[in-house]
Amino acid sequence: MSTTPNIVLHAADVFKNFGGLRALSDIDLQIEEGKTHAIIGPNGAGKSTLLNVIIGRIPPTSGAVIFDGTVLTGKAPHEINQLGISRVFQTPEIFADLSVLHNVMAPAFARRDGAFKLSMFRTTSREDEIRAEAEHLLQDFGMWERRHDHAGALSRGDKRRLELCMCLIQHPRLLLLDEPTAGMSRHDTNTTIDLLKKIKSRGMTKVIIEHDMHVVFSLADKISVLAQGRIIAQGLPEDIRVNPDVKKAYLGGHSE
Amino acid sequence: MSSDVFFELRDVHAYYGESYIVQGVSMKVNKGEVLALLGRNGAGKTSTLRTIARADNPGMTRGEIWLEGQPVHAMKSWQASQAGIQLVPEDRRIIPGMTVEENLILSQVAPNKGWSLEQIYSHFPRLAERRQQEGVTLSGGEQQMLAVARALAREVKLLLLDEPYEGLAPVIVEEIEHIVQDIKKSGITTIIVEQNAVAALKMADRAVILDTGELAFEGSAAELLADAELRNRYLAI
Amino acid sequence: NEFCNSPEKTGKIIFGFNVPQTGSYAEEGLEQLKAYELAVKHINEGGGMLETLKPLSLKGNGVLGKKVEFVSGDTQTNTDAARDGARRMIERDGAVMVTGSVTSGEAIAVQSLCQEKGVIYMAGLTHSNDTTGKDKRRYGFRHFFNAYQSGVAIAPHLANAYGKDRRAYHLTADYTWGWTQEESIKAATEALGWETVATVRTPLGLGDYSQYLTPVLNSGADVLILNHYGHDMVNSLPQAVQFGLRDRQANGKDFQIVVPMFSELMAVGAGEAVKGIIGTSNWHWALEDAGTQAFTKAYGEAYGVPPSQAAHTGYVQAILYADAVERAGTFYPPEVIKALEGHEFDGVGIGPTLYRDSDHQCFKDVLVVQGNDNPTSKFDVLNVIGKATRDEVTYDPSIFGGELGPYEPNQC
Amino acid sequence: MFYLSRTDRLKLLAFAAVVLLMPIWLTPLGAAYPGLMQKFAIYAIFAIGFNILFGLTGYLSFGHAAFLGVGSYTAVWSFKLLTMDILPAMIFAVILSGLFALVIGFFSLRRTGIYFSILTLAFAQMSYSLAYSVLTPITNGETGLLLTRNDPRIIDSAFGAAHVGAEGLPSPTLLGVPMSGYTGFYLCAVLLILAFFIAQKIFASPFGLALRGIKSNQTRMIYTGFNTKPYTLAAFVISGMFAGLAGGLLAVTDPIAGAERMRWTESGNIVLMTILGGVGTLIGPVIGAWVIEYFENIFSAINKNILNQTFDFLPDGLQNVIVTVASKFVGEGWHLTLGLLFVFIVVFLPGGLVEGWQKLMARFGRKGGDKK
Amino acid sequence: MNAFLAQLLNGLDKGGAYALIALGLTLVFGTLGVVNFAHGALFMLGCFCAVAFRALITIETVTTDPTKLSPWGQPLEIRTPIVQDWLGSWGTVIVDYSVPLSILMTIPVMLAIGIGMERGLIRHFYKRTHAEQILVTFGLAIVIGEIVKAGFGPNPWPQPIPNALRSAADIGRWIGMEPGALTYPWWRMIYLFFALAVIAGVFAFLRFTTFGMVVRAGMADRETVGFLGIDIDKRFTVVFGLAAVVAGVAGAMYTPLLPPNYQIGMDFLVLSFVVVVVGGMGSLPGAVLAGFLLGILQSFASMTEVKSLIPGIDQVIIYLVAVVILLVRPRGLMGRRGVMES
Ligand SMILES: Nc1ncnc2c1ncn2[C@@H]1O[C@H](COP(=O)(O)OP(=O)(O)OP(=O)(O)O)[C@@H](O)[C@H]1O
Ligand SMILES: Nc1ncnc2c1ncn2[C@@H]1O[C@H](COP(=O)(O)OP(=O)(O)OP(=O)(O)O)[C@@H](O)[C@H]1O
Ligand SMILES: [Mg+2]
Ligand SMILES: [Mg+2]
Repeated sequence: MSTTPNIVLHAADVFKNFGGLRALSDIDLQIEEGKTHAIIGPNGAGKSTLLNVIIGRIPPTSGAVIFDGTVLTGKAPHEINQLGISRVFQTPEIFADLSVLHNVMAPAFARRDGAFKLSMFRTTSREDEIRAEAEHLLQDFGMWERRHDHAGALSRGDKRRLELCMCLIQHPRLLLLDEPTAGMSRHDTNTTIDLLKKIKSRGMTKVIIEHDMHVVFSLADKISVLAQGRIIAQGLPEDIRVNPDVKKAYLGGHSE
Repeated sequence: MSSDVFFELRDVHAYYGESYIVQGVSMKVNKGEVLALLGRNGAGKTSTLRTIARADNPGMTRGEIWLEGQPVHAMKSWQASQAGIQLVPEDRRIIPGMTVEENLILSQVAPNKGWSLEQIYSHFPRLAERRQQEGVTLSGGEQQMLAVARALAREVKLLLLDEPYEGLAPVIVEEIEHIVQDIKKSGITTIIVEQNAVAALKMADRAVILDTGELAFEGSAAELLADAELRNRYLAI
Repeated sequence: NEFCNSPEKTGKIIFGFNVPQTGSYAEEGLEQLKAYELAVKHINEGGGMLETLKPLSLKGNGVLGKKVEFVSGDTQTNTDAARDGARRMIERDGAVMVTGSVTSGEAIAVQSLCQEKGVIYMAGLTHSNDTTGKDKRRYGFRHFFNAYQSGVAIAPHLANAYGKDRRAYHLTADYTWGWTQEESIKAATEALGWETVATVRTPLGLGDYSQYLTPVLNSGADVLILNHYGHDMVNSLPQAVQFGLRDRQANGKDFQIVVPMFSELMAVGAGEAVKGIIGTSNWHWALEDAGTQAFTKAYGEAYGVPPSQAAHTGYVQAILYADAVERAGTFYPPEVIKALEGHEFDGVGIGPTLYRDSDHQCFKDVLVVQGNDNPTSKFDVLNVIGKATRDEVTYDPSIFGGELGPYEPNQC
Repeated sequence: MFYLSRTDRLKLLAFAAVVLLMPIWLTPLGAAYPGLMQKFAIYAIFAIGFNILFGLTGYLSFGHAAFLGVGSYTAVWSFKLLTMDILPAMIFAVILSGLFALVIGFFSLRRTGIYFSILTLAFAQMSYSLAYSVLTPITNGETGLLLTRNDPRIIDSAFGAAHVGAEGLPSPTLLGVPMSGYTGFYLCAVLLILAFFIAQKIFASPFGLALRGIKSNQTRMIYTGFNTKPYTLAAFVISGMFAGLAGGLLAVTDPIAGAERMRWTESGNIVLMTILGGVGTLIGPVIGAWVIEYFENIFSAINKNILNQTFDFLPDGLQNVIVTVASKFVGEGWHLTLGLLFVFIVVFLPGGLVEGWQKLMARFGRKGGDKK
Repeated sequence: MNAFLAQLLNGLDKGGAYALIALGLTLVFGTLGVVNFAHGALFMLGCFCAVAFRALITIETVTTDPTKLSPWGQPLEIRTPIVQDWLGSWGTVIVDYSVPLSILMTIPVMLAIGIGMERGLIRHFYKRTHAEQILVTFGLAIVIGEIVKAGFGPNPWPQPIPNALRSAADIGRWIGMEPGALTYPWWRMIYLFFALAVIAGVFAFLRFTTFGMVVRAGMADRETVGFLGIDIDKRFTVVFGLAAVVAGVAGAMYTPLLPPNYQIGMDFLVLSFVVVVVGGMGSLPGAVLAGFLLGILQSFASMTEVKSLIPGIDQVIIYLVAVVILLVRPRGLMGRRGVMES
């Protein structure tokens, strides 16, 4: 590991107002390459909003987001994804009408073919490489048996894992996870933690939002704490765990 | 059937279209008791609660549900609610386009009111502060409070909580835990579904584990907490 | 002599009756269909106009000794459906002649199809100049009168009733028929000395015409001419009356409304508003001549109501075709066409009639009618107030151009 | 490029057989004459194209008849100006309707759901109104655009192709072979099979997957790195081109083009055909098109005479009763039968004929076998 | 100037009619979320309520006079009215005012039809796809149309305006112009005020009672509303019945302006959809606003001055305005987010 960490994503002086509500103010966040960066904070602190600003879902009121030297602000969401940023949403966004397998294959086409390609004379089922990769991922997540089911019929925990597969198959440089294990059983949460650790060893950068401290402390290299739109603390997990402000605003008696 | 059984499921089967989800569940709940309904993802917990609340989906094909001698299985969801079964659904289901207060008023339109608005606001001061805000713009924790409050605004005999802690910050989990404790104290019978089994078992008198739509365990909460084998197999804790 | 659906080959004589049975013009279409059925009956068994048509070759035993059969179809008042229907009759059912229509669009579309197929088409109700003008065909024949003739016929009666110093405002349905009628009426009225204040085009099938009626009020016009047909007229005329146009004074005269072309069914649909309105008509059941009486009697006996002009024209066309075959002694279309071309006949209502060879248009007197002020029954909505003679409404065929095409039949 | 999966290959073969054998199996149904079989093939092409947009992307266009109309007008103009050969006519029909679809699609696709539907409806109705009135010099208004003998036909006259219709009107040809009657039908049939093949390819392709993704969850598509605009626009243009081809073929088999073809009722008709057969299934729209065309052409032509002949074997009284009742549902009453058919099909076969049928079979299968 | 005022007045009147016709559709389409292609048929049924009412009160006994023959040789019929005979001069008044009085019949009949339709068919389609809703309601519209055709025939049935209201009002005189400078038919003005009254009534009902709130909530999330003990099905039935009544009275009162036949509904169907969508899905005020806007613009576009500037504009104005509004405002004039956007 080099001594000067490479900053892959930089949110610089980001403000976001919803009408009168200040959802984000003066956010300055730097994400180091290859690290897992957790963002925690009370409900309504602005965590999801921050991710939305990064992926271009909502424009910031002021400030900018820079990804690997490219200014993301003003770019369309699909362009931002094409640069290598994928996101898991807080409420699962999957293709409910498609089979589980196709759910995972579709993002792989976006990665390979770019934002648009009129590939009307190729055949999906003959894209062996992509298919194999998708099946492999599903196997890792224990969903291979259900690959031909409609994704809409999955339970909520399964939907979350499916969405994670859809992001992972894109090999993003930066993966944004908004409560990836919410509603997952303890067993599946543990599997997911293992998987996310495995990816980390492959050098993918991750930003993770979680309320489950077990997950946060198992995965995070660094933690930022957001409250009322501001970063109130930032640092290594051990420091955050004992930070009195954080305890009061967020952890309560649950710091375990 | 013994007369002190307050609520009972007898061999309940339910389908989502063609797929068979609830596969013959039977259980009994006594008055004033808190029952934890546990199980892995996709085990059918939500489906069971929705069957009890008489949602159209999953469709119940066989079995009986009795609440204080009333045949709940013959009811529609609105009749079940009027009979005192209140569901706090898993994604909270705050009605979009309506304020907090409108959401509460709405739950008092149909007969058998529970708490008055004043009572609710004194228990949930946060909701009182935000009564004119649109419900769906509340943060996750506040939405959860609203969902619980909405159930309490109706007469509750049996409260069904589906993952009430999901997505909530630890401080708020504590807060909701207090509310559930209060509810328990007031003698309302509750079935709680929760992934956070430890938290659920802390409060529960008894526990039931579902596995692929069938009952895998039934017993006291303490028994379950003590049995490492079971815990490991079904709950991974 | 090979030709399409030769009865010698098919062993049957099939007439194809292609009329709207659904949609806006269903009433007219269904009446026409009833008249056709009656015509088949009379051709096969005698009666009706077979007793009055002169000269007559039909013997009341079918055509060339063989009974006539028929098939029917629904044009939905839509050119595509009309052509589909005609193709079915020709390709599947073996029709040797196709007839029927309630709008010019249908008539022209089917007529051109029949030319391609080498099957004779006897047009039903079609009033556009184009049918026997720009779009005329060797295999198409029209008994009905046209917009030009309406103009010529109505003009003197307008002058008579409303004077020669009038200012007219035209509302015209914005499609080919409307334009030809507007042009014909405008020419005829301007020849009288009338001035045309404005000609305004209205969308077809509009329903509510109020936005076109308000400007009429202060336009300085004292006559409103509605070049609308069917439902357009059924809607626009009562609305015009409601706008108080007929209670109004303009230029020191009583304001008047004219509907150059209307039919009994439209008059019924327009209700009270039609009282006193002057227009033209191809035929009317209350005429006194023997042909009319024979037909009205037969139709009334069969269906309990008097026939409309749509029914009449269809009936006559079917009889005329059958008679032409009988005279030609063959179904071979070129011979039948020649038997019809230049044929002079009488006894089908209205008076002596010529099927002109140069454009296949019939020439006969044209009726001028007026909405009945005191109808004694619900059928009694129109009064015949006069006629234009055949000579007056005869014109030079070259003014509308067009080309008839060859006699030789295509093989279908 | 020509690869198909085994099941798809079988389906294509079966489909081709069904289409090419129409003259045989339609005979007992009274529909085996060129005019109607051509319509069967043409409207099936139209419906297949429509389904590529509606079935795959979920965008419900209520103005597709406009492209049908443009295709027809273009083909007739090609006959009038250039040549009676159908190749240029069809190529121009497809290209022009594609361009027209590009423009309309570009604007309409800025909106989704019902807003999109109404935008397409509005564009098509404007086209219809203008074609009926102001654009009469191009469209010949109500009468419809017809061929005349003195059309320029510059290519034909340059080659001195006097043999084509020396007497009367020339008729469309393919390299000198006249395209009327059965030849016309086989031309349409071959193109229908081709259209079906293309639809199969699209359904099975990554492009088709992307379109289905758009229907299922547009948000996910965007954040997955797809640019949904060009995808939907491509689907819109492709389906517009299918419609243009269908319109061109209408003019090839019967050289007239009328404004009625662009009216909303026609657009509605194609929507009904597709839904009736089954949205998003390959064969559904084809079957829907056939059913509706059949009703329109055959049921409407049944009159009392024919009924009397059919039920002649019954005793007189009974015959009268049956004929009287039956006549309410055929002839002028064919609309009633069609309306009832619509209602019964959605009520008893949700998802349209094809899907509903599959579900029904599956249900019997499940009843027959045991529950798992 | 007069021409301008006259067209403005006309536009208002037209707009009122559009708004009223669209109002019934928004209730079903914008509120219940059913793509109701049978709405036009409901309007048409309303028209025929007026026709039937008049037919009932002018019912006649038929005797024959054998001394007089019709041209086809049947004895001539002599008809004597029944109801008028019983009621004497009142009978004449009732017949004269048959159209407005027919409302009394239209309301219960349409309510029954609406409720029957909802219970029998529509209810099962709330959760089905829009495509299936289109097919079933379109089928229903055809069936209703054919039934009316079987009963009343395909020709239009003109309905008279009461004698006293038959002429045009001299509005110009009221505001100090010379007589006859600005006139407008009485009946059209009555229709405008009738429309405004009905619209206001419906608004009041939905705004100032919890009923409206419950229905809005039920539209947003049927299931949850059921969990709150509310029988939303019953409320939806009421809304549908209300929509049928609104469509029906809109039709009945419209008959003097447009003689109805069995197809009249189809002509209004497309227009009502355009009005509702331009107004914005789920917004009642939006639909009313769009109705007036389209009515007024249509009136102005038909002025010769405008037409000579842009040929054919009057043919396409409604659709052109729809396109422009929908392109500028994503959800029409006042549409709610998420209603029928996918
Ligand atoms: N589109 C919006 N319009 C108005 N307010 C919004 C909008 N989106 C978010 N907010 C508000 O912004 C604040 C931050 O919301 P955000 O979703 O980012 O919270 P969060 O930190 O992700 O909370 P949770 O942990 O509950 O998901 C909240 O108060 C929310 O109500
Ligand atoms: N709408 C639906 N249609 C078809 N199948 C469904 C539907 N909803 C759920 N299922 C299936 O039913 C099974 C049980 O689902 P349910 O939501 O009851 O599980 P759960 O125990 O609540 O799981 P979780 O903890 O993930 O919420 C799952 O296999 C799921 O795939
Ligand atoms: Mg969040
Ligand atoms: Mg669940």
